Amino acid sequence: MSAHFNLFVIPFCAGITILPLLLLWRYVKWFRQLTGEDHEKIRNKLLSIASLKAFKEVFMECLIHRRIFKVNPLLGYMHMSLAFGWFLLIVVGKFETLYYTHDVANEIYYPVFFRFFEPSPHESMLLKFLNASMDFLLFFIFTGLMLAIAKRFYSRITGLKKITKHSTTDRLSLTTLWLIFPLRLLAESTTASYTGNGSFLTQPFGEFLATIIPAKQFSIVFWWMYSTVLGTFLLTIPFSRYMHIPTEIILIFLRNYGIRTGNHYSGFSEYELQSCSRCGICIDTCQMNGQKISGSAQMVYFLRDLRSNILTPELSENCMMCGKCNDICPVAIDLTQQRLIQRKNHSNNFPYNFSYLGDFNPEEPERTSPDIIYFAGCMSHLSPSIIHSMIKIFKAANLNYLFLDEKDSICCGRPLKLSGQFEAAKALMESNKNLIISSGAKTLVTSCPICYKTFKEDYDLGIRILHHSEFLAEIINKRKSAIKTEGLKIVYHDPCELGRGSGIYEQPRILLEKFSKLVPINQEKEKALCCGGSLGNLSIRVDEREKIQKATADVLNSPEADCIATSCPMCKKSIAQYSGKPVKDIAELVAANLETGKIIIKIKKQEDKVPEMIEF
Amino acid sequence: MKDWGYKIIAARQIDLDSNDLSMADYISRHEISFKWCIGCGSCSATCTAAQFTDFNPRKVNLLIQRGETDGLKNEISKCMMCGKCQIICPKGVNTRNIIHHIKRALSNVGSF
Amino acid sequence: MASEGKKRIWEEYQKEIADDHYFYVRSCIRQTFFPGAETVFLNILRKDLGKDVFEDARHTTCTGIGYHSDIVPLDTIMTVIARHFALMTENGYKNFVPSCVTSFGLYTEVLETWKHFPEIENKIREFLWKATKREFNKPENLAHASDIIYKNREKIREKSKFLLQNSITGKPLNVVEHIGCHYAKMFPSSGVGGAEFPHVLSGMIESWGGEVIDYPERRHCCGFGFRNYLIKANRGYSVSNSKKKFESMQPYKPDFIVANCPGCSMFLDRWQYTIAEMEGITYGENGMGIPVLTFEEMAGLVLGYSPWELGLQMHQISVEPLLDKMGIPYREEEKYLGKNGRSLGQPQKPQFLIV
Amino acid sequence: MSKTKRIIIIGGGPAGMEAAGAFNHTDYQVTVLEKEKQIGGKLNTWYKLFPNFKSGTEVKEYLEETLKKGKASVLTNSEVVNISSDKNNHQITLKDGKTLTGEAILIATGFQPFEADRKEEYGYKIYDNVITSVDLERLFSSGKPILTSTGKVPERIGFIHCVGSRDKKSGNLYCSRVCCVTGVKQAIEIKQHLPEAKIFNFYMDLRMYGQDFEELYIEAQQKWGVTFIRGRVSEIGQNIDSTLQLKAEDTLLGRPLKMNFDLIVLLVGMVPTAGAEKLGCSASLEFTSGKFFRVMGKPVQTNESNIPGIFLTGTCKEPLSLQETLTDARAASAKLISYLKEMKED
Repeated sequence: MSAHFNLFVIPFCAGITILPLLLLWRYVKWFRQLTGEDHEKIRNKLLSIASLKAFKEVFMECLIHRRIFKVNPLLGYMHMSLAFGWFLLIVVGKFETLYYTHDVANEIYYPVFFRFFEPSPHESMLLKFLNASMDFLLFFIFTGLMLAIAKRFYSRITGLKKITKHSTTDRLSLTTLWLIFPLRLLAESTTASYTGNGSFLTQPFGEFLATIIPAKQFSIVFWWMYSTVLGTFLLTIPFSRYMHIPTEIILIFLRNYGIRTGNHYSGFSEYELQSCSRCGICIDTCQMNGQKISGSAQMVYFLRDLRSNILTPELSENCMMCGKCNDICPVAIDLTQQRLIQRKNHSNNFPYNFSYLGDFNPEEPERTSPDIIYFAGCMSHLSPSIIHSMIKIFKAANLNYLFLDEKDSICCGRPLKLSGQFEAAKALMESNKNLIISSGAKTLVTSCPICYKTFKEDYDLGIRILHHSEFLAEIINKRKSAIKTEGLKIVYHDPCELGRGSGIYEQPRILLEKFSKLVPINQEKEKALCCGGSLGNLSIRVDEREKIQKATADVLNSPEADCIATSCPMCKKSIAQYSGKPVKDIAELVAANLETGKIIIKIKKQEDKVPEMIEF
Repeated sequence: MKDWGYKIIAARQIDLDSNDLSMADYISRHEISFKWCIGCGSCSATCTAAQFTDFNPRKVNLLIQRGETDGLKNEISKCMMCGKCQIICPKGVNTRNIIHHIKRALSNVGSF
Repeated sequence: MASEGKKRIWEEYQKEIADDHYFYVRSCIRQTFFPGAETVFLNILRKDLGKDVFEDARHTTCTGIGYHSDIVPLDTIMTVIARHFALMTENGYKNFVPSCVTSFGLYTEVLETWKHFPEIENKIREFLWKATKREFNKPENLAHASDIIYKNREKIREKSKFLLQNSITGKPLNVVEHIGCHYAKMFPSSGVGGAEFPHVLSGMIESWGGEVIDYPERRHCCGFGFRNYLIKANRGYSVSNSKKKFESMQPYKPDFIVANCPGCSMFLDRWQYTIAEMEGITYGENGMGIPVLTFEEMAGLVLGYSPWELGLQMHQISVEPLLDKMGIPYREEEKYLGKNGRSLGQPQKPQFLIV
Repeated sequence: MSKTKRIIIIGGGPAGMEAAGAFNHTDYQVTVLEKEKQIGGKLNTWYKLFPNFKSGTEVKEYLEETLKKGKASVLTNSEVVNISSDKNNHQITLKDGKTLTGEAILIATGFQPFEADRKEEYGYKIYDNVITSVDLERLFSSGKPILTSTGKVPERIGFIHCVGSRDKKSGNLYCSRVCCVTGVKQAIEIKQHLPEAKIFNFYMDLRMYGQDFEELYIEAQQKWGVTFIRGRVSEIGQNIDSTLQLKAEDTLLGRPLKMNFDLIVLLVGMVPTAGAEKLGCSASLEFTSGKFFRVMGKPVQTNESNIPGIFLTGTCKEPLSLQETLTDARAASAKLISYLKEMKED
C-alpha cells in the first residue's frame, strides 16, 4: 500500500483505466475493417518520414489547432488553451512529481492529485517554479474555459453564427469537462489555505476562501468532486463528441500513411466519423444554412445521423456537394466523399440500361487521328457561345481537333455518380472511354468542370486531360504590342468542381491576366461560393436554388468590375440570371480578344504534335 | 376453349377510375414540383438520352400522373441524369429528383 | 335524369316523314338473319296501318357493306343507288324507305353529295344511262323504316295487344335502344331527334309503355364496324366494342335491347354468345343473356304477332323470358317448326349461354 | 346657344354605367335604358371576379356611384326594340311603344352566356350533375353548399373549357377570352369550399392573356393541386348512380381517357344578347361573323359603328373582360363627346 493513497482517487482511476480499454476495443475493430491495401500502405509507411509528419500534424492540429486559428483566432485560442494547456498541465505535473519523488513509476493518479499528497510547501527554486507554472497553466486553461462558456451563450464572439445542437451525453460530458478545472482550483486552493503549498493563483485564492468557508474541512470534499468529475469525463469520452480527441490522432496517422476515404464505407470512415468534434464550423460555411434551405443538413448533423444509423436518403441528397465544408473542416474529414458514399448506398441499385448506346460512334470522316479531342459536355450545349468560342480558338490555333459530342453527346457520368448511381455511371463512362481511346488523340479538352473532374478521377484514360482554362492558359500569350491598360476589369468565379473539386485556381487567373485586370473579392479560390446550379443537390426546390444563385451573384457583383468571368457553363447560367453585369466564360473572352488581336496563340512543339507557334 | 383466331382486347384508353396512382402519390410526396409540369416538352427536346432513344421525360411524368406505369422501368432506365431537362424547364420542375424517385420507387417495389 | 333538355333537342330535329306510298328496299343483313322482321314490317304497314308499300324484286344491295369495307368505288355505289331510284321512279313512287340503316345513311350521303355537287349527279345519270338505259328522279322523301314506325307509334299503341310492361306488376320494362351509327351520326338532321339523343326508338318505347335506359355507352358503336368484323384479324376489336356496351348497360338490368339497324341487332345478339364462349361471361338474368329485338319485331310483339312467326327463334339469345314478362303466349314445341309444320332442326346448345 | 344634346345609352350593365358616369363633366342629357328591372347586368350574378376575387356586388356599388356622378336618368324595364336614324337624330322605340330621340346613341347591350344545352353531347339540362359556370356563380352567391343532385358532397369535379367557343359546331369561331381564367378562378373557389375535392380542367389551350392570369393558373396548379388535362371532351354519359362518365383524349399522351365525375361544370362562352341582332338590323348596323356589332376600322375607331352617331361599347362588339369593358366604356364616352362637339347643328 503506497504512501500516498486516498479513497477519492478511485473514480479517477476507474476512468483512466477503463477508457483505454474501451478505445482499444473500438479502434481494433475499425482497424480490422480497413481494406487490404490500406493495411499494406500502413506496413510500408509505418517506419518512414510519414510517421514524423503525422506527429507534427498531431501537435499542430490536436494541440495548437492551427486550422481553427485560420477560421477564427479567438476560436483557435479557445481550443488551444484547453487542449494544449491541459496537455502541458499533465506533462509539467508529471515532471514535477518526477523531480519530487525521483520515481518514474509513481502512481498514475499521484501527479493529478499531487498537491493533496504533498502538503508541505516547496523550498527548491525549481519546485517553486514548477508549482507556479502549474498555477499559470491552470489560469491559461481558465481563459479558454471562459471563452467556451461565453461561446455557448453568445457564439458570435468566436465568429460563429450558429453552434451545434448537442445530444444529452454530449451535454453531460461537456458539463463535466467544464467542472474539472474549477474543481481542481477549489481543491488545490482550499488545501493550500492550510498547507501553504499553493502558488500565485491557488494560495491567495485559498486564503480568501478560508475567510468565508471552513477550507480545511471542505478541501477533501473538493478533491472527491474533482476526482469524480474527472473520472466521469474520461468514462463519457467514448460515448460523446470528445471521442474525437483520441480518434483524430489515429486519423492523422492513417491519413499520413496515404489512406483516403474512397468509395466504400470502411474502417477509415469510422475513424473519420468519430473524429468529428461537432465544432459546427461546417454549419456556418454552408450556403444551404445561410439561405435557410428547408430540410438541408450540414455535415455535423449528417455525420451525427450517420453515426446513429438514422440517416435518410432525403437528408443525404439535399446538399450541393460544393465542398466548402471539406475545405474548412478542422479535422479535414473528407465530408462530401462521406456523403457520396451514403448516396451510393441509397441509390446504387437503381435500374439503368444504356444498351441503346450500342457501338455508337459520331461520324467524323475527314479528321483522322486528331491531336485533340474536344468534349464540350451536356451543359455547354445549353450555352453554345462557349462551344463556338472554343471552335474559333481551335481553328485559329490550326489544331487538328475532334469535337466528340458535337451532335450526339453521351453524358460524362458524374451526374449519375453524384446521385449515388455508381454502377450506372460506370456504364456511361465505359461508352465514353471507348470513344476517346479509339480516337487516338493524346489530349482531351473539356469545357465543363463536372466532366473534367470525372475524366480525371474516374476514367483513367492515360492521356492528358485539360479543362479549357488550363488548355488556353497554355497556348495563349500576351502580344507585346497589346497595351496593358486596355484590359477589362474582371471578377473571376471559381466553379466548385474546378476549384475545390480539382484544385484549378491559378490557370484561369494566369489566362485572364493576359488580357484583363482581375478584381479580387473576399470569397474566391478555396472560399468561392457555389453558384447554386449544382447537380449535386437533387431535392432543393427551385425557389431555394434561386436564393443561393442570387446571393452568389450579389457577392460577384463587385462595383469595380466590368464583367464576371467563370469557366463552367452551369455557373455561367446560374450567375447570369441575377448579375447586373455581363457573365462570360473565359473561352468567350479569349475568342473575343483573339479577334481584337490583343492576345496571340503560342504553341510549343510537343509530343502531342501540335503545330509551330503561329502569329496572326 | 376453342381458338377463335381473335381475342377480346382491353381498351387502350386511360381509365382514371381504375388506374393505380400510388406511384404518382409517392413521387409527389417526395417532390412537390412533380405536378407542376405543363407538358411543354422542352425537357424531351433537350434530353441527352432522347438523342439515342425515344425516351421522353414529359411523357413519363404525365403517364405516371395518369397511373399508366407499365414499362416504366424500361423507360426510366434510359435516363443519364445529366440534368439538362432541369436547367431548361420553364416551370422549375425538379426533373432529376423526379426521375431519381421513380427509380427509387421501382428498385424497392411495394415500399411506396 | 331531366327530360327538359331532350325535349328541346327533339323539337330541333323533326324530320319530314312521308305518310303513305312507300317504295321499300330490303336489307342484306336483315333479310338473311331476321327475315321475319321485314315480313312483319310489311304486314304492319299494309294490314295494321293500311298503307301502300311497293317492293321491286330487281332491287339489289346498296353496296353499303362493300362501301364501308373500302372495296367498292364511289362512282359504282352512286350508280347502283341511282338504279334503285330509277326502279322507284319507274314504279311511280316518290317516297323511298330502306330497311337497312347503313343503306339509309348511304342514300342520305349520296343525295347530300349530289345537292352540293350537281356535276357528280349528272355524271352518275350518264353512267346509269350508259349501263342500263335508265333514268330516275330523286326521292321526294327519304325515311328509314324505323321512321315510319315512329310516325305511326300512337296508331300502333291503339291497336296494341301487349305493352312493354311486366304483365303482372304492370311496371314498365327497361329497354336499351340502340341506334345504328349510320342513322344520324353523319347527318344529324336526317334522324328523328338528331344524333346525340335520337328519339326514333325511344319514342316507340315510351308510347308502348316501356322505359328507356340512358347508359354511358349508349352512343357507342354496336361493334360491327364493317371492316373490323369482315377482316378476321380485326374481329377481336369488333367484339370488344360490343362487350364495352354490355358492361355499361348491365347495371341497369335491361329486359331487352332494341335496334333499328340490322347489323346492330345481329351483332348485339350474336356477340353475347361469342363473349360467353370466350370468357364465360353472360349478361342479363340467369345467364340467359339480354334478348335483342329489331324495331319491327318489337312492334310485331306489341301488335300481338306470334313470336315464331316473327322469327324470334332465329335469335341467339332466347326471347322466352321477355315473352313471359310481357305475358305473350307461345308454344315452346312450335319454336323450331316451319310454316309447313315440319321441323327446322335445332341449334346446338352453347357451352355457357343458357338457352 | 344650342339646345342641350341628348345621349341615349342602351344597356345598364357595367359598360352603360361606366360610360354614363364619364359624362359627369358635360351638360349633355344622358338617359340609360335597361331592359331588366335592375341595373348592373351580369354583376348581379357574378359572385367573385377574376383575377383578384373582388366581389361582384362591390364592383356594382362602385359603378352605381360613378353612375350617380353622371347625373344620368335611368329607365329600367325598358327594352329597346327599334332604332331609326336620320342624320343627327336617332329615334328609339321601346317595347311598350314609347319613343325617345337623341343626337347620339351608345349601344352597350353586352352579352349573354352560350346556351350550354346546344352542346348536346355534354347533356346540359339532361344529366343532373352537369352545370354551367353561370350556375356555379349563382350557387356561390346563394351561399348554399355545393352538392350533387343526389345530395352528396362532390369528390371529383370536372371543368370543361371552351363550351360554345372556338367551336364551329356551336357556330362560334371566336374565343370568349374570359372562360379560361374563370375556369381557373372557379376551380380555386371550389377548392376553398371543398379542400378534399379533386378537380380536373379539360382545355384546348389555356389562354391566360391578362395581367395576373398566369399567376392565378400557377396558383391553382401548385397551391390548390388542380389538374389540367389538355384535350377537348367528346361526350358525357350518366351512370346509374347519376355520376357522370367523361370521355376525352389526353392529347399530351395521345391516349383516349375516361373517368367518372360527381359534378361537371361547363365553362360557357359569350354570345351577343338576344334581340341585339334584331335591334342592329333595325338601325342597319353591321355585324361580325359571331353576330357581334362590327366597329369601324380596327385598330382605330373601335367604338364607332357604321352609322354616324351610333356608338358601340363593351361586349356587344366582342368578348371582353370586365376590366376591358370598363376601359372601353370610358373610351366610348370620350369619342362620343368629341363627336357631339364637332357635330354640325342644322
